[in-house]
Amino acid sequence: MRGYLARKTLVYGLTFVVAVTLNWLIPRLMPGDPVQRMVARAAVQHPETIASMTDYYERTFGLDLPVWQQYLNYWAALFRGDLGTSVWLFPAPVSQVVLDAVPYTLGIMIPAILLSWVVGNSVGAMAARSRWLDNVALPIGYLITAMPYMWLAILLAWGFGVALGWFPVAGGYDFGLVPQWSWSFALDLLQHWVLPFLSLFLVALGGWAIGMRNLIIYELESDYSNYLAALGAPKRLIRKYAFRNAMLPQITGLALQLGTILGGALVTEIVFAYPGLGRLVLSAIQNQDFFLLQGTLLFVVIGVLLANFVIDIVYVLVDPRTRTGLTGATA
Amino acid sequence: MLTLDNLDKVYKTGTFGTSDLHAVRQVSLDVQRGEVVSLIGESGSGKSTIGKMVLHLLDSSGGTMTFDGRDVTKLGFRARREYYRKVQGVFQDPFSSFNPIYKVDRTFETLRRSYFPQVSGSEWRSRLDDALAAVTLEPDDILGKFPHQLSGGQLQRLLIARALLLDIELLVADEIISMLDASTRIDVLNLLGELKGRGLGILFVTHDLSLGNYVSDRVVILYKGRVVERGETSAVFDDPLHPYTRDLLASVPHLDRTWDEVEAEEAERTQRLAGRCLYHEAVTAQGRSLGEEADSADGVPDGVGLVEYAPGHFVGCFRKAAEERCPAAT
Amino acid sequence: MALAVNDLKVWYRTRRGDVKALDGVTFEVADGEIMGIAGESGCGKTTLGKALIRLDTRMKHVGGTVVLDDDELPLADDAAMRRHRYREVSLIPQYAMSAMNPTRKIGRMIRDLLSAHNVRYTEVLPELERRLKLVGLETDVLGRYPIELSGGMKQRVVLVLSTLLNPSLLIGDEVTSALDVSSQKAVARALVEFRDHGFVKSMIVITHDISVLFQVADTILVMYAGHLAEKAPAKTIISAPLHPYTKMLIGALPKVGDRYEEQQLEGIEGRPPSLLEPPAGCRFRDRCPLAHDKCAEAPPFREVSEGHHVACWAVS
Amino acid sequence: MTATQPTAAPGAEAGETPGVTGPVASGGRKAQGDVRETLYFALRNPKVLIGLVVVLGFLLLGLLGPLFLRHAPMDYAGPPMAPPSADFPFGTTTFGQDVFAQFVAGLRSTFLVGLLGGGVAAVIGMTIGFVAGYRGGLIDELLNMLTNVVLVIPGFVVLIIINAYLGVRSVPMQALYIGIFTWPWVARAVRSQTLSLRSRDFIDLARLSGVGVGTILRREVAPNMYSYLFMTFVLLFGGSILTAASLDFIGLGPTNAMSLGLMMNQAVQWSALHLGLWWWFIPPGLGITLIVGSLYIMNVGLDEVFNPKLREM
Amino acid sequence: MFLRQTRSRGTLALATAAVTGLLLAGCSGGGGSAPTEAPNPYATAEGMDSATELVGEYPREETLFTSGTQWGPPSSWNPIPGAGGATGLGGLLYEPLFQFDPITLELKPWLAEGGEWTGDDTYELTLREGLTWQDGETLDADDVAFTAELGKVDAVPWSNLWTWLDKVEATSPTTVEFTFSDPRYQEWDNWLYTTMILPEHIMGEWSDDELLSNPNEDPIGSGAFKFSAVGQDRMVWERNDDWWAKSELGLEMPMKYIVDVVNTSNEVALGLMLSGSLDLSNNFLPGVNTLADSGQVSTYYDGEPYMLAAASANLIPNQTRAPMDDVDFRQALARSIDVDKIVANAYGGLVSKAHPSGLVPAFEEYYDEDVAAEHGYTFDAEEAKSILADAGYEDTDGDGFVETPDGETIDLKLIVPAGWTDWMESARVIAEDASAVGIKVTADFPDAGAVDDARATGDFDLLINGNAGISNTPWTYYNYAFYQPVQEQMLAGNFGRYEDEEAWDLVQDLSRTESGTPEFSETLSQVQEKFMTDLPAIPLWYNGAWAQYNESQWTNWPTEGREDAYFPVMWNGYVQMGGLNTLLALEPAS
Repeated sequence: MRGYLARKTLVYGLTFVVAVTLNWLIPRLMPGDPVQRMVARAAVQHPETIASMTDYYERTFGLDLPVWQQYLNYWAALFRGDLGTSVWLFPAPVSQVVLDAVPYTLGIMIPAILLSWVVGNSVGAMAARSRWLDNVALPIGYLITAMPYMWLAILLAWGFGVALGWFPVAGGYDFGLVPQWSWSFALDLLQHWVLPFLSLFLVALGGWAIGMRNLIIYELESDYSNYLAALGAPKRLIRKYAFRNAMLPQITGLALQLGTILGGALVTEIVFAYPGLGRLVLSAIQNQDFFLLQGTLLFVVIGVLLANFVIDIVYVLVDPRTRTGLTGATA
Repeated sequence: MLTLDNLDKVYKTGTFGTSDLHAVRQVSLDVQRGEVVSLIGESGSGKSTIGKMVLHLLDSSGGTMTFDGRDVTKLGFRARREYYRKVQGVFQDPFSSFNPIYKVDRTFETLRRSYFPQVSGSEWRSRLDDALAAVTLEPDDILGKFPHQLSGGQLQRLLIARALLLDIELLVADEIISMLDASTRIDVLNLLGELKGRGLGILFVTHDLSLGNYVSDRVVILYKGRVVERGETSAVFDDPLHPYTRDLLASVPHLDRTWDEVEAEEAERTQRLAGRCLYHEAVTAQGRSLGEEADSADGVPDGVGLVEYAPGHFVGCFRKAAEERCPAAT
Repeated sequence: MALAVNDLKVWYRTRRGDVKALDGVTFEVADGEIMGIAGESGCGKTTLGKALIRLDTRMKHVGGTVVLDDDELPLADDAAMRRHRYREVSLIPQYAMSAMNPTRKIGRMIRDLLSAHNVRYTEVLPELERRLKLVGLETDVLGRYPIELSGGMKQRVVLVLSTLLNPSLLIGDEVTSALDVSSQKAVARALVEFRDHGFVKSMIVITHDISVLFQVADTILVMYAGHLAEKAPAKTIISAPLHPYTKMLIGALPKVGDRYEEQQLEGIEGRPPSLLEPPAGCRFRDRCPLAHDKCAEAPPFREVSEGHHVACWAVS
Repeated sequence: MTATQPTAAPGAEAGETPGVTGPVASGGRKAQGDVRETLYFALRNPKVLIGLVVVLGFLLLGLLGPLFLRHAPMDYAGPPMAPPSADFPFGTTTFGQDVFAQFVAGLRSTFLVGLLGGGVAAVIGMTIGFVAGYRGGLIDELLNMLTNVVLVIPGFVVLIIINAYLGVRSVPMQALYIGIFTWPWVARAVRSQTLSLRSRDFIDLARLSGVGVGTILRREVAPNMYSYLFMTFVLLFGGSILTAASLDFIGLGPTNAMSLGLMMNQAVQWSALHLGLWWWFIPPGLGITLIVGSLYIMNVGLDEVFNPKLREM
Repeated sequence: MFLRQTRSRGTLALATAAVTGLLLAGCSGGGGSAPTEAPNPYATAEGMDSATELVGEYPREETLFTSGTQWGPPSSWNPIPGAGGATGLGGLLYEPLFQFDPITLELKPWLAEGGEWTGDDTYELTLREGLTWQDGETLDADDVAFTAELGKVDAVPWSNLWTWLDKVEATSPTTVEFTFSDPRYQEWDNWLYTTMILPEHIMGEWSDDELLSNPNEDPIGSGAFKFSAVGQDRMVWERNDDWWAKSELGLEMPMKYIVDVVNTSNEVALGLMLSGSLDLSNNFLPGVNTLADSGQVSTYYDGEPYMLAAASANLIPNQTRAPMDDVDFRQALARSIDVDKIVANAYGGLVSKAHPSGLVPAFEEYYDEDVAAEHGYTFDAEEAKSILADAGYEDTDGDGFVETPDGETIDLKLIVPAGWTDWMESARVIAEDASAVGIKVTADFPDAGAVDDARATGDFDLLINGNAGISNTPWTYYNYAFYQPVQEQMLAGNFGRYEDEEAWDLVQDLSRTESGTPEFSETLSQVQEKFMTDLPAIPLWYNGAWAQYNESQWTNWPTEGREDAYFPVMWNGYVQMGGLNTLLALEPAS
């Protein structure tokens, strides 16, 4: 187990360094200059004003130092939780901007991921049981999985939002509300949350169901299932075992899918103008806010890494094979 | 012809090879032309690893290998190609030895492309016929078929024919019959005997003592990567010295004697050897000192090899594992 | 009479047609008998073993009956068969190494399995522990995962587990094939011991290794191409085989001490016929040195002497 | 890992799970050489057939469609905001552009992105997988590490950033970027398949025939995985299309080409939802869904063809 | 995370986030454990007794919902940097000395009671009595002087004031005297209504760096609204019931709250508009013409162009590159473009074609139609072709496109920011039209930032720009068009890098001339002629002062022909140009 976790930690550490470095590097390789953006925004014309503003913003963004020092500073600042200053939302610190948006994204992502995983796996397990269900659920599952996130989101927005008017199609909560602890506010939050959540949930659902169905079929064909059957174990027990074992790759799959679902969340948020990270990313792009984009990416990477790590720990807890040192002999 | 001297194999395992797995330790043996040497051991004894090292499918970690006096321990790609002209192998699973998506002919074609690009089609065909005849296969029954259309015995013989297309001097036969049906096994074994008669040296790797006994001139008994006993086949089988060899022989299911009968027969010898280590006795008899080798904490230390107990019959220390003491040490 | 198999036919469905893997076999296994089944690969021995406990999805029961302890087994009815499994017929599978759920502790798996048969784990536990000790295992294996055990240990756990409810019939399918000679010996002896202790009433041991059968079996049944060739007490089969196939088979096995230089053994030329459309008559006749016209007719499997059955026209 | 890519990937992680199983995993030693048998089953598998027909149908429409169209996709061809009619089967946009013409043009980009993106990912993934699986040792460790690192980085976010920063907006470039970030799971899967193949004796025999590594991979290893590689490519193809659609939708699509994602982007930007121009945003999404969905379903079918166990289900 | 009242409370926000996360996850048990007494979001604002009645929402009938002004979460309430601040910062919270009405073109005293040139070089400004800051402090002449003097810090956007201002002095609590070294009347007027007067007692304590970077999260202004709350997607202003104008001018804001919704996209705004959640949208809403026609929303004009014009969109040819440096080529290019097609298709008639002078319709009275008739261009493909031919542009290689007289291939890229859909669409039309007369132009859509860079550094062939908006004087537009000197980076004007000292002298003369004088008109005519003959920029159409109203809650929106119609725009810089007056005039619907 220690070996397994050590290995994983090494991968995560490496990923983190790579991600941070990439993150730091990319904007510096790109055309475009945040300082110029800031100065241009003020639409000043006089050379002295331009010079002194340029100078000021360069200092603010730490771009006046040698490159290697910028890199080191970047790391140092990172560990202080300082992701720099946003260009677009100057002078808001990037970390604050990101933290403000994170709860919305987590709010749709976590339930969507967990619920789709749980429900998808159950549906998949059921589909593996019945030929009829299999024939119905499988094509539907594949079609849902094949839907572009935003298209499903658009359809939901159009159908339930514009046409039926059941749910709002923009924002995190009604613009007329003051956030507070009340049922009406919670209800409103929920109303705004439903459609983005649903579009994410549905697309992910299909994938899990299909994965589970295939896995269960394989598990049911496995030696231990055959043995149990030969010893007269009821189908229920065999399925239970198969399900249990099929869960393991699905847990790994969950870690692998995080990135994908996150991508979906970003797109979905854009459709529903949900004030989460997705919209932030888009705005950062549109406003050439390198620092914000960097910060958001970094935050996302850290989030995914953490989630992966949690999943790994869960995996270690449920799969005894990772806990014993007996794997890996070659001869 | 082929001589292994203190050959070692260490596998790196764990993250970035942080731990070692010593698969083969200090193995020394030789194979001469026109003889079959059987390498006998249970799974994990390192017998196949040795076979693969001889075939350069695995790199050795220590020791040397010579072929006709030339050091072949390390070979580059080109040198290896030349080496393969003289040394070839046949493996355990005949089905896995053929790429299932191609007809069996392709195995020969690969060889031809690689070694005989100049040979004309008809010339090649006649060589092929000769090789097939040598393994008693009718070309028409075989060529143009997919592997799954042939029997394991046929496939194994095909593979031997493939080796014969090159003018090989040494054949490494790695468990070549363990996956065959009893009815065809013997034919393949007989073929080995025949090849031996033509002057080929054969390193026959097997876990089956009765099969080893049947064809081989000399046997090498391996235990956990180490040679524990080696000598003329009859000497080893009739008078096994090492306790492991004796255990092994006693476990073989015979067709004419039950295990109980075998154990009864062996009881006397077991009695005679109780509490002794012939290795140490022989070493002392030769006037050499024992050193610490018998008490070393981690099993038999490296450098403790075999001793010639009787002419041509070598034996190692009786101590089998770290936790087991050498009976002579007490 | 523990087991009576009568004209059992079990075929495999394939796209090319039915493979008549088991094409009418009739035999009996007595109480307390260990019967070995030997034969080349594809002779139907594994099909027979499977047929007696659980048909897989591609197998179909074409005809014949199996009576165990006076009960006819509903082979084709998977649900009805469930009642008989484990308590009456049990199995040590070919794949014993992977027969246990890798993510369940062994004890837990046994507990689940027992409760599915309405047996309380705690009641059986002392007996379970006793039997584990009998096969040389510590009782703490129950708290371990299969991956933590060696191949031989898993084999023995499966042996104990499969026989825990003292079945009338135990089918051991290639139980020892994957093992080294030393473990092979231990497991084979454990089988005999279990029979001797009465943990199982009778046993069918399927293996391609006749020498192992000779060590453990009371009687040996030789199969060829979906048919029975010969059945006799173990010693008789080895020392005085009647069927030409058996003779050749035994003759092809080198004994320790047989040397190529001294005495060349011979194999059996040719291959068994395809079971998609097996030839009529004796199926061995293409490879048989004694074949004659009569062999175009299927020879009956008849008793030629006490307990010695053979299917060959050449045997009088 | 990629964006909206094969969510079927959990099942497709052949390294750990057998969702997509090649002949290698199914381990049948029979009948793999029998191409005709594969075709026989493939053409009788309704899933494969349906998938193939839909995908080929769209492909043909994309390839041949422009020949029969009267308007270029960007032309102001008709009355603005016209609902579907005989003249404009999919209606027109706010500017009076022919939605059908755009759809047909978009199909081309879609297939191109799938082909290129899937292709790039397949080539990288397979190369790395082959090399890692075959060479083993330190190379394997390093490549594995690389694979895991890329796997953990949320690819879609990186894609967004690369797209945003580099600002090269063409279909081929987009496909290239997508390919660069979607190969890891392929590499993993191919690696494990290669590992299992590597232990086969015929590989050793090829080495004994004096054949080099490259030749062995090309002539011995890869051919055994054709069916698997093909299915992998199918998944990558679909995944690339979805990823590209997402990028296009958030405005990081090609600037001088039409794509289905871009159509949705424009429809939304020009308020098609609120103006009720459903014919503008339904077809592109439906097109993608049908193409990718058919690919997935085809993949299941192929899985059944290549893997007899599933065929029995 | 939701709404910040005054200072940011990070930990509280996170805690809220966590709890909300649970709520969202479908666990509804949290509600009961919430404090029974809802925390009053206004507790920190003083004198808000009435606010305690607020439970949960802004009363619809007392709240105005607006959007279209900001595209990101409000992050700064510092008015000094000139951009990036929350909408309403200038005008609602901080106030200028004057207001400017672009419909009547009048400068109206606001904080100032008046001001006059007491000499050629001196301007005396009189403040109103009774001006107060929202914290109760008096707003006096020292604050005005302080604000002007801030310009002595280089990085403050109005620092160039001090290149022509010599001295500023508060001569009494209500009078300030400005002494100029180089009086620029036009520019001064502009300063008077664009610069917000800042509280010395607060900002006087800031360091130079802070002047730009202090987010000023607890802003104290003098205006009609005070900071109420801010969220990721909204800025909430609350009426300042102690506003000086209440007693001094008898003005009262009809709405208690303004919730300004942060834009995410135009279609979202349209959705909100249609559902009645928005009262005023200052977004460009494609297709709004059909909605206005069907009465779902209202606009300033009943029919085309629906919107007032805010700025001209100009095609900028880069005159450091051939053939754009050739005025004949520019003339031909200008004539090749069918702006009507753009207006009709890309905009659905929401905009109108620009006058050749480039001036917005508000400056209609300044149009010199004679000059326009003689030198102005109109769409005429044939004429474009003949100009090209006369100037020696011929298709020598037979590819359908002309080459330069030197035989060089012409292959121009017109860049427009990706995502600016209306401009992208327009750019396509321009490229097509230009190609039709033989000028090879392709539309290209790099990122907004890349376009900005290209524009600033001069690395482009053609682009579209609309930076010069409506103002108090036509001078701003020509200053934008002709600005000299051409520097390495051009950030505010003359992006085409047109070089002509004569033209620039004319523009500077214009700046130094007082409006309404005959010299002014004369100079202006000369400038216009220069503009039309040299075409440093090609005016195409007018970007609209996008404004659409939903009248279900608030009525009396400005429409064409009404006496008290103002620019209904709340964009930064437009509040003092009519936005505030529009608000004052609103009436509840019920």
